[in-house]
This record gives sequence, structure tokens and C-alpha cells, in this order.
Amino acid sequence: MAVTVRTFASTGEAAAALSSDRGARYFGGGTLVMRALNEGDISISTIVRASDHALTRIDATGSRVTIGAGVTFARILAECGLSFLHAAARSIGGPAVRNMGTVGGNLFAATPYGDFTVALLALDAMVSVQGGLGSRDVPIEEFLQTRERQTGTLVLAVSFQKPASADAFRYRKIARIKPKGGAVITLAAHLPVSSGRIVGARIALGSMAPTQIRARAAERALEGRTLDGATISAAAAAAIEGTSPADNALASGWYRREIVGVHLRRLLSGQE
Amino acid sequence: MLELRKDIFADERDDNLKEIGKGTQRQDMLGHVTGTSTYFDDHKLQGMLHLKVVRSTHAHARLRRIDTSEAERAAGVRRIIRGSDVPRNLNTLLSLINFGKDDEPSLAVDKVRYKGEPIVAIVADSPREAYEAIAKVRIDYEPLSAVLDVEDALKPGAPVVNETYPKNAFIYHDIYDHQKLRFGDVERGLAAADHVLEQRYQMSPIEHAPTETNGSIAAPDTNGRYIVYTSTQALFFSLDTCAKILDVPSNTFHFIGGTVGGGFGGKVDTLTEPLSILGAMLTGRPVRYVFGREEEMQYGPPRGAERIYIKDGVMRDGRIVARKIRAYFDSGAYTRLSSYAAVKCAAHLPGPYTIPNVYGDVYCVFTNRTPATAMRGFGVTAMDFAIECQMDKLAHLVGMDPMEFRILNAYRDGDMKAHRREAKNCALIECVQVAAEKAKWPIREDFKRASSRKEGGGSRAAIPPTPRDSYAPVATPSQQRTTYDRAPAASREPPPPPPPPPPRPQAPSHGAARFSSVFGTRRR
Amino acid sequence: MTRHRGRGIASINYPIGMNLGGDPSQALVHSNPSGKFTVALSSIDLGQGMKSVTRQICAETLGVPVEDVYVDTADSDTGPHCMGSFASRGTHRVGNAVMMAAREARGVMMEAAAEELEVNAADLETDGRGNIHVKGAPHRSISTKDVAIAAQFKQGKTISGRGIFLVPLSDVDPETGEMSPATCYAHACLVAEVEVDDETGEVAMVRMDSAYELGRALNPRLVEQQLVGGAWMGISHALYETPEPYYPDPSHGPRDFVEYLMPGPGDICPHDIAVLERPAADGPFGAKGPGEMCANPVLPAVANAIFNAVGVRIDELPITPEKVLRAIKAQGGARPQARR
Amino acid sequence: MAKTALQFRHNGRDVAIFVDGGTNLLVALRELIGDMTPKFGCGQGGCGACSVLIDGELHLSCLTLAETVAGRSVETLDGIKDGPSLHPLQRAFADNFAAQCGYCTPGILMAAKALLDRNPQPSRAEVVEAISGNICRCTGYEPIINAVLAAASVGRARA
Repeated sequence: MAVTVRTFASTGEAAAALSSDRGARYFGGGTLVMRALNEGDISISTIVRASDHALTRIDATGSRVTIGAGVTFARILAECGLSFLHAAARSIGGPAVRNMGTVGGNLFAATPYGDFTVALLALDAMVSVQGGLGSRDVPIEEFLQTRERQTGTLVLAVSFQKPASADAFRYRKIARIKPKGGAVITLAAHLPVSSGRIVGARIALGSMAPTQIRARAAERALEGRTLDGATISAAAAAAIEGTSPADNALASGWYRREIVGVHLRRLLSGQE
Repeated sequence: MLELRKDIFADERDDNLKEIGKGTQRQDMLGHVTGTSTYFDDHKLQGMLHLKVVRSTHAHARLRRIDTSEAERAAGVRRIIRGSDVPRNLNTLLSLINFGKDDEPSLAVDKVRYKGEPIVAIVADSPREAYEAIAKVRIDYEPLSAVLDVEDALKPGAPVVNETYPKNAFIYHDIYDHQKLRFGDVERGLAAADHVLEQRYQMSPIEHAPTETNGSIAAPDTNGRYIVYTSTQALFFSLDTCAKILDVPSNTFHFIGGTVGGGFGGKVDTLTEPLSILGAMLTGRPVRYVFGREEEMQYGPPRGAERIYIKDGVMRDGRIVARKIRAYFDSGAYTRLSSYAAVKCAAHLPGPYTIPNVYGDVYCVFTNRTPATAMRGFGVTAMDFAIECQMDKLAHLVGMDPMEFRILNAYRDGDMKAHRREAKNCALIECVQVAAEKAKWPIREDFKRASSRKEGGGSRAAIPPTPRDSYAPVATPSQQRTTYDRAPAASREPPPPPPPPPPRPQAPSHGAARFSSVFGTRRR
Repeated sequence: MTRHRGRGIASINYPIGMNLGGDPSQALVHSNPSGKFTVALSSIDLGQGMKSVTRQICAETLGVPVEDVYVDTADSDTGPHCMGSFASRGTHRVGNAVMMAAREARGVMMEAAAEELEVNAADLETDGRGNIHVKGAPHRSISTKDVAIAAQFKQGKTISGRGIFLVPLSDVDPETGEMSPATCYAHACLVAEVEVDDETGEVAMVRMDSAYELGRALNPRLVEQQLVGGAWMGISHALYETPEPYYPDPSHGPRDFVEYLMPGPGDICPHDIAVLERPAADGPFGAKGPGEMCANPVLPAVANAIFNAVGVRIDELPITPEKVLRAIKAQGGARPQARR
Repeated sequence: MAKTALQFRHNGRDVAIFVDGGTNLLVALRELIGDMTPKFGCGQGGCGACSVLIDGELHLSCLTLAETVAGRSVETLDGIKDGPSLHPLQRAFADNFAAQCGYCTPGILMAAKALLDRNPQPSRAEVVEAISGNICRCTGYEPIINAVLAAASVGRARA
């Protein structure tokens, strides 16, 4: 049986089609769903698409940024107002994948993929999802924790507060292969500074747990302090707390635990 | 950057040539840059069907029941192929050169020996329909304990991976579970050495990862023949293998290939051709069987892992006086080509050095993993890694520069090699000298003046007295039959007790047994 | 300071052709009526340049320009038997078969030319530009095209040749391993320089310098392709590749090119290569085969360079950052060795 | 089996085909249009052998749902020659011996074209980035990088 492709003008109709059909999958950039089809995943019998322009909109004019779920990484790289996200966007795939892969799809990408989501987690993003009665916003942490159950969910957009300065947001993907490689670990740090002190630090890690997680102990070590050597060391030492990295083809859990602090220290201190 | 050092060995060459030595453009370059080079998959045939296989989900299991009834009724399915449909469902690749016993089915019948082993092939109108039918095949497995480590596999009581070789090791010369190399008295050499260093090395399996995956398209041709477009690295090898498995004369096939998207050794095993041809025979339609990337990576054969133990004796002045090596090739569940690599590996010992006492035992071991095959540097890459790491450690141990240490021990023209042939046309020393020069690595004048053409032979040309092994050979039947082939899995006789070992062949007076004695099943 | 540089070397040899011999290859060469030649093979071009190198061998042997030769590979109906493209046998075995076939075809061509020029064939030579002339008298000349036309339409001769090359199969002594595995060997020595991060165990390639001895570089550009690409594969084997990352535990096998690690274009390093040519007695124009051995010295050279950089020996491939880091931690930190 | 009609521009010519639901662009190009230049290497988005330009942007045809190119322009290696003359990139790849088995070459050429169309004078790092989604198992990448840089310098000389 061939796959049925259903394209809807509105996200509401698309969401309804998704929730009514267990074999339906939402088709964003194709990098996940098309791959699954190519590899013989017969659980997908319907592809749902939505042509709603809101899905591909970027609003980066104000202090709060909204990025439609269908926005590609190439679009983010072309957007000057989102330069703080360029490192994260550039770390996804090669140029072709960046022309195809979307912000919304990345939320569903399992390890070793999903690096952009690490950046979104550090930015405390809200994930806007289409419900039966319109859209609702879900904090990204909550979204990720319940991701297993979100397969039939249609994500509309993500939104977050723009970091105050270029230096306040940092991102690094540790990969074996350069320039395009799967993540050994991924780190993102949002370090808002108020009168010289860090207020509301958020550190997010990829490949350190079944989903992207926050390094809360490291955040606590930074909170209310200036970003000096001692603070950085304390945060680096705490990076491992609460993590449960697994073994995979790219590295072992042991190795990830060993290096997460090293890389957090280097990220916070601006070292290569 | 490539520099031709025409100054070295100039007296041995006639460089007065017209076409040879020129950097002429490749004949195939225009095709490559225009995308018009034709690979096997670039043939578009009318009404082509698609073949996919059902693969074992267990590393080692008995197949209690294979139920394809639902799959046969699935939409778009043209034919289900099972082991009983394969005319000769047991083969070993090197049977074409009479080396080894048939040990591998095209489709497993009563037992699977590695995760991913093909059990059923499905020929359908589209890949999607083939995948849907795969999901409808029911296989009842009785899991067996698996063995995955080469040394564990050789222990008494280890699960038997492949009944053709009940000791989990390929049998050499009908009598030994390893290939031997004996040259001089290694124990005496080790005893006399100033230092002895014993180390263990392990090479991982490696995937060939050609950008084009393994595959073939077979189609009925005129005159009852079949045309086969294939990615094979060895056209007639694949053709003859198919003729054997499908039990038809070789001129039944017209194989076309020759332009292949990378091979590196991974396209010798003829994995897709027998089934795509059989699919074409059974449906009368063109059939395409191409590996997906995950299949290529996990179930296409890798370069097998090797474990190597080296024990060296070295003198304070840097001369290596003894090298003893034990190496295990992880062949996976079937022989394929690993048995041959072990012989090549034994021949390679002790590396490009002249060492008066050399001892090697090289094993080809069966484990419950994807069968291994040839890869670039087959039989040698891992051994070179082990030997050259060992050389570095020995140089460090005696406090010598590693370049000079290699020049000191390098083989030279006229030296006797451990496989008892004279070294000729050597050039290791010159390579070391030039590499040192290029890397601005200082070596002493003496070593700069050394030459592969000097100081070899003489006493270094002698074959040293070599003690014979005292232990008894491994007893094994020369013609072990197995219970699979086309027989149904239902009733199983207990395997007969192995017949007594055959008498050891008498070595001819010249010291070398006929090569045929290597083979268990040489054709008469 | 967390990053340390080190250099390591390895030197190797490599047997050419299938071990023990017994692996024949055949070739057919024939001319069309315009004096252009076709070589029919069933040998495979995997990218190594089989078609191109045999084309040059044929042209040189015939004494015609390379443009006048076309190599057709891998059709079992038209190409005679070849064992296959593996074991570094292509250049050596197939090259010799092509040479033999081309020699026979050249013989007929020279006889046909002799008949046209009314001289003895032994007094003729080719100029490599498509002409045959009397030795010492270049004006007494005939083009290969005219020879082919004459042979075909006037003399009724076929300008063609058959070639086969076989290294006879060797015995193996079960007790001593006495055997003749190969008739010739290629050689190499390679120096690798690496940089090791002692906090993460990451190894970066800095540069390589090498010397490869190949008998003869029949086409230096093709040789360069093999050596550059092969050394890249050596780096890949040394530091990255495995379909079983936890071997012998088979879990977590990679399924795609993100999980199966190979160095990307950002991981490569400069590689300075010297090629030496000590002709093999039985190689076509002395050539051996560079295709396989090119990768082999890289693996141990990299391992030895890592020791030189941080003082740890990693004896298991691939040398992952994890293995390096574990070893550094086990010895209580990096111990850089004497800088070379 | 329901098929969907699909029209798009293929290398400057309008084409119309009928595709099954879920057909990817690689299959559509190869099996329905007959353009064999994009290659199947993985179907996973990892090798780049199937790379094509869609409205000038580099895409992986194996991960592109064929019907999403309706009304758009698809360019493959088959379309980059200028009549019988090779594109400067094709010439540079040949001159630099940047192909061995040739299987990755069509995809890498398209990735390189996507770069040079946008950035005619790239740095080495930009070339490396541009081909980073393409696997080559033969060359070690160095000749490919050199070829793209050489093609760019030809472009510079012309400008």
C-alpha cells in the first residue's frame, strides 16, 4: 500500500488529521519522515503537511523571538537578528540538511540528533503546539520530557526571549567529525548578566540523558556570581550532576561524563 | 604533494618510455564529472521487481518454524523465496579455488548464526510492498547461546557456531586449527635475548563503506540466459559462484559490471547476485536487490577483527633475535575469505625485517557475528599495526631512534625470509631514509648510507635449524556434513560421531607439501 | 597546556597479488580498421583506475598514443576471465596480461607494416605518435591507420593479441609455513604528526610525510590518488572506524554515516609524499600495486605519534578519544616523550 | 494505486510525471524521468550522493517528497554543462583528479555549485563546509577541495 499524502491549508485541519490516524506523521523538512520511509518504516501510512505560512515565519524584531516550526536552519543562518543562534544552526548536518531540516523537526530528533533543541532549551523556549481548540504553549522542558507521547502533536512555533548580548548565549557541539559530525555532547549556555552578576543562568546539554536536559547544578554554581575562574570551575565540576548519558556509536556514557565538565569550562571561559 | 624520487634505484630502471610515467587523464574521468559513468543501478528495466530479505533478529538461534503464508498473500508480492528454493543452498566462496568446505547457505534453513542472516527473500512490485510483506513473515526462533569473542570460541564447550567447523576454527591442511609458520628456534632466541616484550593488540572490525552499496539487477535475457548488472569486484568469481549456487552452467549468465562505486574488498562476496537471479528465474521478470545503508553497515561483511599477541626478543644493540606471534582472525559465522587471509598473514611474518627466529600461529575463528571478508590490506593491515607498534616499543626499550631501529633490522636483498624464500627487490631502508629526509627527522650518517642492496645474504640467507612441534594435531573429520541444506528442520538426527582423524599427510622430500593438502575438498 | 604534539613512524611492506598466486587474468587486444585499439577485459574499475592504467600499458607496448587505445571492462561475454579486482593484483596481473596481448598485436602490426614498406619487421620501430618507420630512416614511414587498413582489407590479417598472466599456485607446508606468497613487494615508511588533547583524549592529525616504493609509478596522478586517499583511509582506520564500537560486544553498531565515523574534509592534514621506484622483475614496466598498502603504515604511525605526544600506548583500534583519555588518566596525566 | 500528477522544471525543461504517494525525488528523477546522475548512497541524508538543487538551493533528493517540487525548478548534474562544454567545476574536478570511483562526484559537484553560485570566491574553510554533507570514500577530500578552489579561481579570472 502506498503512502497517502494529505496537505492542509490550516494547521488546525492538519492537527486533526494527525490525531485521528495512528499511521499519520507530520512531514516537515523530510529529514526524519522521509528517511523512515526509505528505510522501510511501514508504520507510516499517511504523510500530513500544512501549507500555513505561519509555520515558516520568523519574528525577530522585538525582544521576544518567534520561529515557525517549519523554518529551516538555512533560514535562521540568513537572519541577522538571530546571529546568536547561528552556531547552533550551522552545527546541524551539512548545507543540504540545513536547507531542509526544520526547527520543529529538531524537537523530535532523537540522539545523536537534536542539537538545535539544546540551544532552545538553554533559551527557555516555549513550544507552541496545535491543540483541538487552538494553540497552547508548553515549556520546552515539559515538551521534551513528554516527547515520547508527542508523536501525533503538531508543533507550530517556538518562542523565547532574545539574549541581552552576543556574549550572553554560547553554544558548542562536540563532534568527532569536522565540520559535520554527530554530537558526542552538545552544550548551550544562556548567561544573563545584571550588574556584573549572572542572573537566571540556564545550561542545557545534549546526549547527556535520554533527552536534552538542563544542568541545574551547574546553573546554581553560576547563579549570582561573576563569570570568573572559580565560578567557571565550580560550574564545570557540577556539570555532571543529574546526567545519565548512555553509550552509543559515537561515545560511551563514561566518556561523556568525563568530558562534559571540561567542555563546559572551555565554553564558559571562551577557550577553544 | 607527490614527488617522484627518480634518483633512487635509477640504475635498475629504463625511464625511456613514452606513455608510462605520464600523469595521463583517467579514461573514466569525463563520465565521472558528467555523471554518465554507468553503475549497476543505472539500468532502467521495464517491469522491474524489488527483492528484500528477512533477516535474523538473533545472533544464534534454531529456526523452529518459518511461516510465510500471510506474506505470500500480501499485496504486490510476486514470490517468496526460501532456502529450499535455492538449488545448492550451501557454498563457500573459495570453493572456486578448492579452498575450504561449503559452510554457508544463501538463505538460512534450520539455524541462524549471526544477527542479520538472511532467512527469506521477498520479491515484490515495489520496495514498500516488500517491506510490508517482511512484516508479515513469522519466524519462530529458539535462541541459542552465542559466542562473540575469538578466544572464548576456541575454549572447550563453547557454543558451536558453524557445524562445518565444530571446533569454531577453520581447519588447515586437514589437520591443524591454525596455519603455522616456523623458522629457527624461537624459544632459544627468546631465552638468549637481552629483553623480551610480549604485547596484545586488537583491531576492530571495519566497514568498507563504499558510497555505492552492494547490489545487482538480474533480468531474463534472450536464449534463456540471464543478464546481471552487478557491483561485484570480481566478475567471473561472482558469475561462477552464482552458477554453482543456482546449479546451472556458467554460460547461463551474462554479467555486466566494471564500473563500481567503491569496493575496498566489500564487493567480492557475491551476496546479492544469487538471490536476484533466482528471483528473476522464479518470476520471469527483472529483479533488483540492493542493500540499504544500514544493511551495508551491519550485515554486509566487514574487515574482520583480529587479535594479535607478539612476543619479541631484542638485544641491547637493537637486533631483534626472536619474534613469536599468535593471531586470531574473527571470521564471523562463516568462512568467506578469512581462511585465506590467515595464510597470507602467516606469510607476512615477521614483517619486513630479518629476524633469525620466527614462530607464528594464525587462527581463523568462527563467532556469531556478520561474516567478515577481504578489505584493503587484507590479512596484513592489523598485523602491520601490531608489528609496527611493537617496533616502536622495542626501539624505546633499547633506547634507539625508531627510524634507525628499523633500518638496523630491515630485510635486505639476499636475506632468507621466514616463509623460506629469498628476499629480493627490497626497498624498506630507502623508504625509511626518504621519509626521514622529508620529515626532517635526523638519523645518523651510518643509517643514511645503509642500503637494501648491501649487507644482505651470506649468513642471513641460511634457513636455520627449526625444531618440529611436538604436540598432536587437532583431530577433525575431513568431510563434515551438516544437517541443513534443503532438508526441512523438523526431524533432526543427532550428529554422527566424528570419524577418526585421517593420517597426517607425508611431507614430500623437498619439504613443502602440495598446496592441495591445504584444501579439505580439492576437486579430483 | 592541554594539547601535546608528537611524531611517530611506521615502515611496512606489502605483497602484490593474491596470496600464493594461482590467480590468472586475461586480456584481448584488437585493432579496428582505423588503427585504433580496444582492450577487452573482465576486470573491474572500482575507482582505482584499472581502465586508465591498462590503457597506458597497452599504448606503451603497442607503441601508439594513449588516445588510440580504449579499455572496455567487465562484460563476461566479451572480456576474458580475470580473477577480480582485489589483493593489489590489478596493475600487476592484469597489466601483465595486457602487455602480453599488446605485444602479440604489435607483432602482427609490425609484420603488416613491414609488408607495406617492403622491409623486414625487425627493422621497424614505432614513434609513439601513430607511425611506424624504418629504424634510422624516419621518412620511410607508414601510419598505424594505414597499416590497419592494409592488414584488414589487403593482407587479411587481424591485428590482435591474447594475453594471460599467471603466477603459478604455491604450495604451503603445513609444518613450517614454507610458501611462495608473492613475487614482489611494495614498501613504505610514513611519519605522522598528531596533536593530543590531554583533557579530552581527542587526537588531531597535524601532518604526514611519507615515502612509498611501488616498482614504477605507471601514472603518477593515479598513484597520488591512491596514496592520498589511502592514507586518509589509514587515518580513518586508526582513529575512527568501527561497525562494532564495543567489540566484541556487538551493541550500538552504527547504522548511518553520522554514527559510522570517518574523517571529514575538516579533519584532514597536509601529506607530503615521495615515490620511489625499484622495478619488480615481473611487474609490467616494473610496477607493483599501490592500492592497498597505502593505508597500512598510517595506523601504527599514528599510534606511535600518540605515544610520543602523551606517553600512552593504545594497542586497540580504533584509537578513540575515550581510549586515549582512559590511558592518560591511568598513568596520572600526559607524559610527553622526547620531541622528535 | 492512486498516483499524483506532478509537474516541475528539470534542468530547464518542463516535465510531468505521475508519482505514488511517498515517492522521493531521487526515485522520481531516476526511475520516472530517467536522469541517473543523482545517486542512491544511503537514503538517510548522510552521504549527499543524491544532492540536487531545488530553486537553486542544495537539497537531498532522497529525503525530498517528490510532490513538494511541483512548480519548482530542479537542477541535477545532468543540467550543469553548457551545451557540450563542461562547467568550470567539472573541468576543475577532472584537472585535479578529484574523482576515483565517481559515485559521490555528482552530489559533490552539486554541493560545490550551490556554493559557487552564492559565493564565487570561497575560502578553503567555506569549501570544506560546503562539501561537508557529502561522503567520499576514495579521495581523502583534498583533491576535491583543491578542485573547487581551482574552479573558483577560474571564475575570478573570468570576472
